Amino acid sequence: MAFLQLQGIHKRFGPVHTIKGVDLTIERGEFVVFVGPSGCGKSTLLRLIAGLERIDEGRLVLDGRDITDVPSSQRDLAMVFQSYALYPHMTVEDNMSFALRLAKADPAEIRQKVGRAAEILNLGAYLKRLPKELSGGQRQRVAIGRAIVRSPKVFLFDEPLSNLDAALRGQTRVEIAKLHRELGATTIYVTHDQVEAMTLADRVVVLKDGLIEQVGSPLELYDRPANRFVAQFIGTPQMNVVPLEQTPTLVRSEAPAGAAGGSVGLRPESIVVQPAGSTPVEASVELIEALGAETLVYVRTSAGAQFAARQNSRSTLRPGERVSLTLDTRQAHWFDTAGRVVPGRAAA
Amino acid sequence: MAFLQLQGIHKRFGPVHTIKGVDLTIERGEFVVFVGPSGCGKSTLLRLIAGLERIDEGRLVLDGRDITDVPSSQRDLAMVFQSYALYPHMTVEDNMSFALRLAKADPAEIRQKVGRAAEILNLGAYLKRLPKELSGGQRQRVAIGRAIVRSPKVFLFDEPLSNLDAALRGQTRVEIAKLHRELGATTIYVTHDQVEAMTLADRVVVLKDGLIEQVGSPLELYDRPANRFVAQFIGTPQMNVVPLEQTPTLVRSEAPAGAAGGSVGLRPESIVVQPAGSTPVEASVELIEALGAETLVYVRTSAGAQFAARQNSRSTLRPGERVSLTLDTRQAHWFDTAGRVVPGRAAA
Amino acid sequence: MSTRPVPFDWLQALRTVAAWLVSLLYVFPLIFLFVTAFKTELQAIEVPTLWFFTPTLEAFHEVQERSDYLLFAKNSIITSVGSTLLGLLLAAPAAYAMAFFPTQRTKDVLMWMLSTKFMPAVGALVPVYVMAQKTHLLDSTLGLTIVFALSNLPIMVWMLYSHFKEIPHEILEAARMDGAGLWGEFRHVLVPLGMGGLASTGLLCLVLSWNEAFWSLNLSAANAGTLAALIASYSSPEGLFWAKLSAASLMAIAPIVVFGWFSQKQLVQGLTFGAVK
Amino acid sequence: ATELVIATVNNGHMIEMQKLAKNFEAANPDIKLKWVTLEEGVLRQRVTTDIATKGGQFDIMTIGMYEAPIWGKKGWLQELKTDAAYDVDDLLPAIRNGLSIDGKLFAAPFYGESSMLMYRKDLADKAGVTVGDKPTWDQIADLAKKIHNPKDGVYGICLRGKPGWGDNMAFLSTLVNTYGGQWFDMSWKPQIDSKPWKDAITFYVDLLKNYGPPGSAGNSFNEILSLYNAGKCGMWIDATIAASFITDPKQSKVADKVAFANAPTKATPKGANWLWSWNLAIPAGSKKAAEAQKFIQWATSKDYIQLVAKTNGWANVPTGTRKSTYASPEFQKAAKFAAAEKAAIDSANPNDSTLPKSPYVGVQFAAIPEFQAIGLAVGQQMSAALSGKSTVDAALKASQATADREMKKAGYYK
Amino acid sequence: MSSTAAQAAPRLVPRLLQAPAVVTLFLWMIVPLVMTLYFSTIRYNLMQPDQSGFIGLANYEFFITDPSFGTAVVNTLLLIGSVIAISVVGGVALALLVNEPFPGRGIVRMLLISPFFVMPTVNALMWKHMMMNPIYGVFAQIAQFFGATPVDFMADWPMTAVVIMVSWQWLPFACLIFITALQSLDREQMEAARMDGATWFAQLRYLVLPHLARPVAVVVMIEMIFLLSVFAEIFTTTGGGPGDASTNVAFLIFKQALLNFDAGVASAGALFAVLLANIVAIFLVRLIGKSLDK
Ligand SMILES: Nc1ncnc2c1ncn2[C@@H]1O[C@H](COP(=O)(O)OP(=O)(O)OP(=O)(O)O)[C@@H](O)[C@H]1O
Ligand SMILES: Nc1ncnc2c1ncn2[C@@H]1O[C@H](COP(=O)(O)OP(=O)(O)OP(=O)(O)O)[C@@H](O)[C@H]1O
Ligand SMILES: [Mg+2]
Ligand SMILES: [Mg+2]
Repeated sequence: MAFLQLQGIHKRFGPVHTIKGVDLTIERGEFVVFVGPSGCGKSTLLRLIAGLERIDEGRLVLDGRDITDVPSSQRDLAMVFQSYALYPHMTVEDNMSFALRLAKADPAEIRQKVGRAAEILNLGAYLKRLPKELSGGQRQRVAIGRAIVRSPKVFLFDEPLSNLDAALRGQTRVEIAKLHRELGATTIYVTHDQVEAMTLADRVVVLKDGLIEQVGSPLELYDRPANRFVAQFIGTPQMNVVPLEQTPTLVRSEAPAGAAGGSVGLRPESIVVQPAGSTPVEASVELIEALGAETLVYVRTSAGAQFAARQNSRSTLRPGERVSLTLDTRQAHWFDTAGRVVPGRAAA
Repeated sequence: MAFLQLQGIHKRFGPVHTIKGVDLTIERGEFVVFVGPSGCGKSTLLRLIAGLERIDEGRLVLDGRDITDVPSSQRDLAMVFQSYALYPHMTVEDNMSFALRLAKADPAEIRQKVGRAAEILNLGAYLKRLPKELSGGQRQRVAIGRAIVRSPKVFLFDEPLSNLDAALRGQTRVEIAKLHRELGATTIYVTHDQVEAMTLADRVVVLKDGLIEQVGSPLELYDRPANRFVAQFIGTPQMNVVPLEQTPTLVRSEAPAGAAGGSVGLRPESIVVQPAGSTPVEASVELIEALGAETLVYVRTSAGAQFAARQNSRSTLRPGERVSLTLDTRQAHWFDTAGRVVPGRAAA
Repeated sequence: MSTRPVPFDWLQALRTVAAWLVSLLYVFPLIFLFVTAFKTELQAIEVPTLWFFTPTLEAFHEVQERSDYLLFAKNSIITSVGSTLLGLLLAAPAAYAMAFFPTQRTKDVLMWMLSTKFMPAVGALVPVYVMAQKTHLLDSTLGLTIVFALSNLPIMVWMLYSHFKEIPHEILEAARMDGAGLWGEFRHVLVPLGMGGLASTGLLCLVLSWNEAFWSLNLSAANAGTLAALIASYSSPEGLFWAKLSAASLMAIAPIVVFGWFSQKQLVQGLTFGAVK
Repeated sequence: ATELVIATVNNGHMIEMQKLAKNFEAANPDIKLKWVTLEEGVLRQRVTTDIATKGGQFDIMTIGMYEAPIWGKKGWLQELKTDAAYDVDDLLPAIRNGLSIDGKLFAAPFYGESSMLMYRKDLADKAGVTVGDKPTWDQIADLAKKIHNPKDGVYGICLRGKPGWGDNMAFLSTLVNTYGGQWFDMSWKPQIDSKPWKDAITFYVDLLKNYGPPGSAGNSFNEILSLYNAGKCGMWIDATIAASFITDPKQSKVADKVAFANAPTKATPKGANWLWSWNLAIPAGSKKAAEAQKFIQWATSKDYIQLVAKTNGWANVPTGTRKSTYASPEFQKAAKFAAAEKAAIDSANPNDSTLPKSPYVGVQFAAIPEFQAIGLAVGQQMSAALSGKSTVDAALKASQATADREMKKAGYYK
Repeated sequence: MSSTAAQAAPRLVPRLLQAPAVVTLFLWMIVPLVMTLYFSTIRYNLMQPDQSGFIGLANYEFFITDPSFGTAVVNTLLLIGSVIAISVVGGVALALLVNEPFPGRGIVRMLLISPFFVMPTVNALMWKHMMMNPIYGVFAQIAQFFGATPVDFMADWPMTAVVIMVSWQWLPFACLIFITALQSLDREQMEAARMDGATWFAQLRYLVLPHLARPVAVVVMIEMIFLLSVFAEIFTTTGGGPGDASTNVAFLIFKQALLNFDAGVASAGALFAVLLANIVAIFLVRLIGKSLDK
């Protein structure tokens, strides 16, 4: 049975229609990640679920109970706010133990839970500090800590790791995954980080402009995006989407009928940069980004199409150099004029 | 001549010694990125440069002029705050134009500059909103916009893109690079994002606990880290650093003398996972992270060493499966007991 | 640790001097009052003003002998503390609701509340007197407490409203998410964060009640009079009364000033830094 | 025990009574006294509201000579029935008349006063002027001119200027009276625009402008008392009670330099000095009338005066109420001003205080309810004239108009 | 992102929270109001309770045709206007002065707000006699010291004197509110402004003052109410004079209510004051209302 159901949810801020009818069913214990461009309504949706904003239209059902109008404090959710919202007058320790103290938990248990959370989050040394004496990342960690000391029915995380360094982020991500496994609490997680989305999610929900674009497992979205938007949104660097007319005839010839006048999407790893003249697709290098383990090569074909190619080695190329491209159309995505995916010939 | 010089800078917050003597020289027009774990003092350093905190010890020289005690408003810097610090009672437009209005710039010019920034940052639709009516990412963009409408001597960015989605982040990153190229303003940029650090920086400064660990170009740091900390900090997923005694004899035999009792570092791409039995290094799979284009395989050898391997294809492995590893020691980093880098035999 | 010496801050020095100068000048009349209280009546009218003299407690003795200062002080404390508490009890929830759950009508309600104070007290004397008499609240501290609380209520709601508005919503929301009910939210977040506002509102109400002379005089007789009523027996009797008036005034305002000293800390709390980004 | 709530005015004699009331309580253990001491103006507002709304908060009220006849007539006060020991005939007739209606006494006088001239003998001597017992205003003006010496901080004459029917108008009424004027004629028409008023006020304004202290428009009894005690006034015409203060070396720098004379006169001696008394009365509704009566008898008795004399000396007894007080040789010896005061009080007659016949009772006021408002309004105009904000003519005209308005509203005439 | 409008919590709760305050205030308002309305239409002099009866609008007419009425209205507005202006401007200035830490800040702050603790009567007497008396007042002594003629405030500048006294009392109130409000001004915003090159003055103009908009609104409205009914100070110092130079509407009502004991006219006057207050309030709301719901 569905644990959390969002039914036709709408939200307006005055004239601004922010959530335009969201239907979603989340199973008990599921880890759902919300992604979407900045301003698409992720936080708002979270806040609606949390009961911090009034739902203008639609219903919210938790565990079979209509909670559309139940006050936040009775919903048994824990939330990490995008803006932290720490209690400025409480120390780190008090911030984290607040919910437990409210719930009249046993002091020993509180101490133990807070201690554990502080350890996970590397906050041990800061327990007696006030929020204003912390760095940005430390504050964010306190916000996380405040949520994870509790054992709620549902966890809501709003970009919880955005201000952490890579190492700590990886570490905390693992801890969140572990926590999820241990507690089995249903979790809704907003992030802009692809790695987080791909590694944590049971299902990813892609939002755009207050509407759900696609829901599916991470690899489903990666491999079978429903439309151009999702295709480009999932995966970094983003998929190269090029109007068909700018692509080499070779590619064009493989396009399914439905994609006529549309475009083709090729992930950067489907594009191989080769010495000039080795293939008929000529291009010039525009920019090289050496990321250490891999290198991104941005090229522009003579037809004006721009491609980013991913390469697993260092490159000696220089901007302006002439190169040839191999485009691996086996993994191409085809889009019609409206941006909808059109199945490739092979599939058809 | 050095443009901005930090000489022996110290900062204490009461008993907390946050910046413990930083010396750094930044050239005119350089793009310097600060990285380091959360709480290491990046923001503090930025705030010291900005003149928002008093320098307890040391000197700050800008363009040959000692500005240690010059008030912020006279330093001609623009800063993006980690916490945004938007003016809550001003609309987005007013927030962005504030500095220009103060400088009594021509209204037409103001309009043009704000318009341009809003366009870059996708804020066009929100110009008349108040900060509280914006999403987290939108607020962050306003904070960026506020800085980039100006043409200051020095730009200070404190994790400016942390709340943006991948697409927008890429786009904004490119715009910042472009801006830097156009204006040639010296820029100091704090980030936790490796891609940003690698692609934007002329030089990266790695901080830890209020001290500089290493300064160098991005690839320098990636390829020739000065110590174990930097080695592990730069690159995601982080470098596998394993105590020598846990490594296969094969690896141990290649270790330089100085690394005795120390450890070896291998980047995930130096480790190849192969079918069980194909090499003498036996291991079992612990976790698989499929990121779309690449897959991370976490394995544990029988000696107890943990490795993350990066693979550019999907993997059919399952956790628990037995595999063999090939360790590419040509690209190994060797560390002595104190974590300092020891040159490999080849180099020696 | 060779921390750079903090350079001499001229601005700071200037500010210090200016602030002290201005404040001393500003309270000069009070200083004058204070000094006068320790003079004899004859010294009090000396021109030019005597600044050096042997202080005497004569005036204070006189005041204490003449009237039961303690009774008046007790009444003052009961009525002002009582009305402040009662007022806060009524005003704080209302202000909280208005600040954090505003509706289209909130502003109108606020205005209306204020408008209940538009009627000058003198104009309403007879109705209120009759009301008090009918409810047997004439000359009782309870009656005065209620009247003070009600006449200060609109102001308290306004002030609290304005202070609560300064508290970021998110912090309250976080508490709500942490399972804090209405009371928890109020007790653990609003009160500590709004302390400055609550304290200054409470202080204001306290002062207004303490100084309220009109109702205190008109609704009390022998039992419920407050210090403001006591003062009415020292202003302009026949004969010289400067020292006595000064002494009585000093005694009347001393408790509240001392209380003000103690509430200093609460008044100046600014706590919201670093809470949200 | 029965609790008596007593509203009193905050002047020295009353406060003394409060202290001495211990004796009364000791003698009457079943009566407990509670005091409400208020400044004159507030007391008047307080007791009036209470008695008019039948609030019943006070068992004994201190009321002035102004209220006594008004309230008595309305039946708001209980008649005082005194015993033989009280010797009601010992009360000064002028005072007793003012407090009685149809021969029934409605309030017992606690102390009384009139007005008189208090001048600095030393200054007059220096100027070579002897002030007679009954000076005229012309002599006063002359003397004021002679002793006026602002450089040394001495002003020729200090007179009330602060607006209020009990403030500047108390004095000005007597001045107008002696100039031959009145408040209302027999048909209750205000007479403020008449010639005597104009002459009197012109004289007053000129006098104070030339020989008065700055700030006269804000001065009333207390302000002038301070000035006088500090040695800044050459002359002062005001309440006889002032005499005891300015001759008290503890309060006054000029205690030994003052002399007294009757209030100055001009066209007629009638109403040249006022008559006032503070009295104790029992509101009609009081349920503790018997006990209240008992206390009032005690507080206004000869014995009480003896008690004060015994405790504080004869110089401090409440005066202006009883013939026996003035007859006492000890008092005459102790109070330099005794004779002057008795003469002043005896000469005042509230029922006949103006040269033309008047319909009202009162020397420096008219005992009608409307008088307070009229008095204040006129007082304000007079202070405007004094301060130069308006001319005497304009002020009088405005006053007349206001008074006319009030009288019309109250229905005295159409 | 914070929602200002709706919240998910049932709307009933906020209403319940407001109810006690609203209901008690309503009762406290409506009973006297109805009685006052009634009194204002009958002949009702406390001193003459025997003469009574419905007289229509005669009380209003009498009040409004008072020769001092025009002056009183003007003086009322003048008093409200100048005291509010003085206390807001002065209050902001003083609050700013003591906002940054300096030695003895606590004491200075306390000194500055203590005049507010002084009872109005004491305040009035103190100013009239100790400060402004043209002979022995402090001002006079200072003037004489410099060889100038002392100003006779009560006679020559009665309204100014009243304004000074009332301002002296109310400025600290404004100051107190502003001091408290300044505490919640976000430090990082100020820093951002400094980075934007804002001078001290610009920070004041663009950040501090907008931040103080709501407290200013509160101060203005609250002071308006108290100033509208100032009469004790006037009664004790100038008695409304000289002439009617310092008479305001409240004093006029006071005269009717407590000197003339005419409850009828006083009621009419009180209702007129309500009307006047509403007019002023509407005007003020126009002026400052926007800052309330920020
Ligand atoms: N006002 C303060 N009082 C005490 N300690 C402080 C204060 N401000 C910062 N610190 C401490 O100084 C250290 C450095 O803080 P800073 O904000 O510079 O870190 P950061 O490198 O920017 O971290 P992050 O990546 O999390 O933003 C932190 O450990 C922090 O707790
Ligand atoms: N109070 C408000 N008034 C008006 N518009 C609002 C309000 N709050 C949010 N919005 C708008 O609603 C949209 C969705 O906001 P939301 O915060 O949910 O975005 P988000 O998906 O969380 O974005 P981000 O990734 O930037 O945090 C945004 O365009 C925002 O501008
Ligand atoms: Mg968001
Ligand atoms: Mg930081």
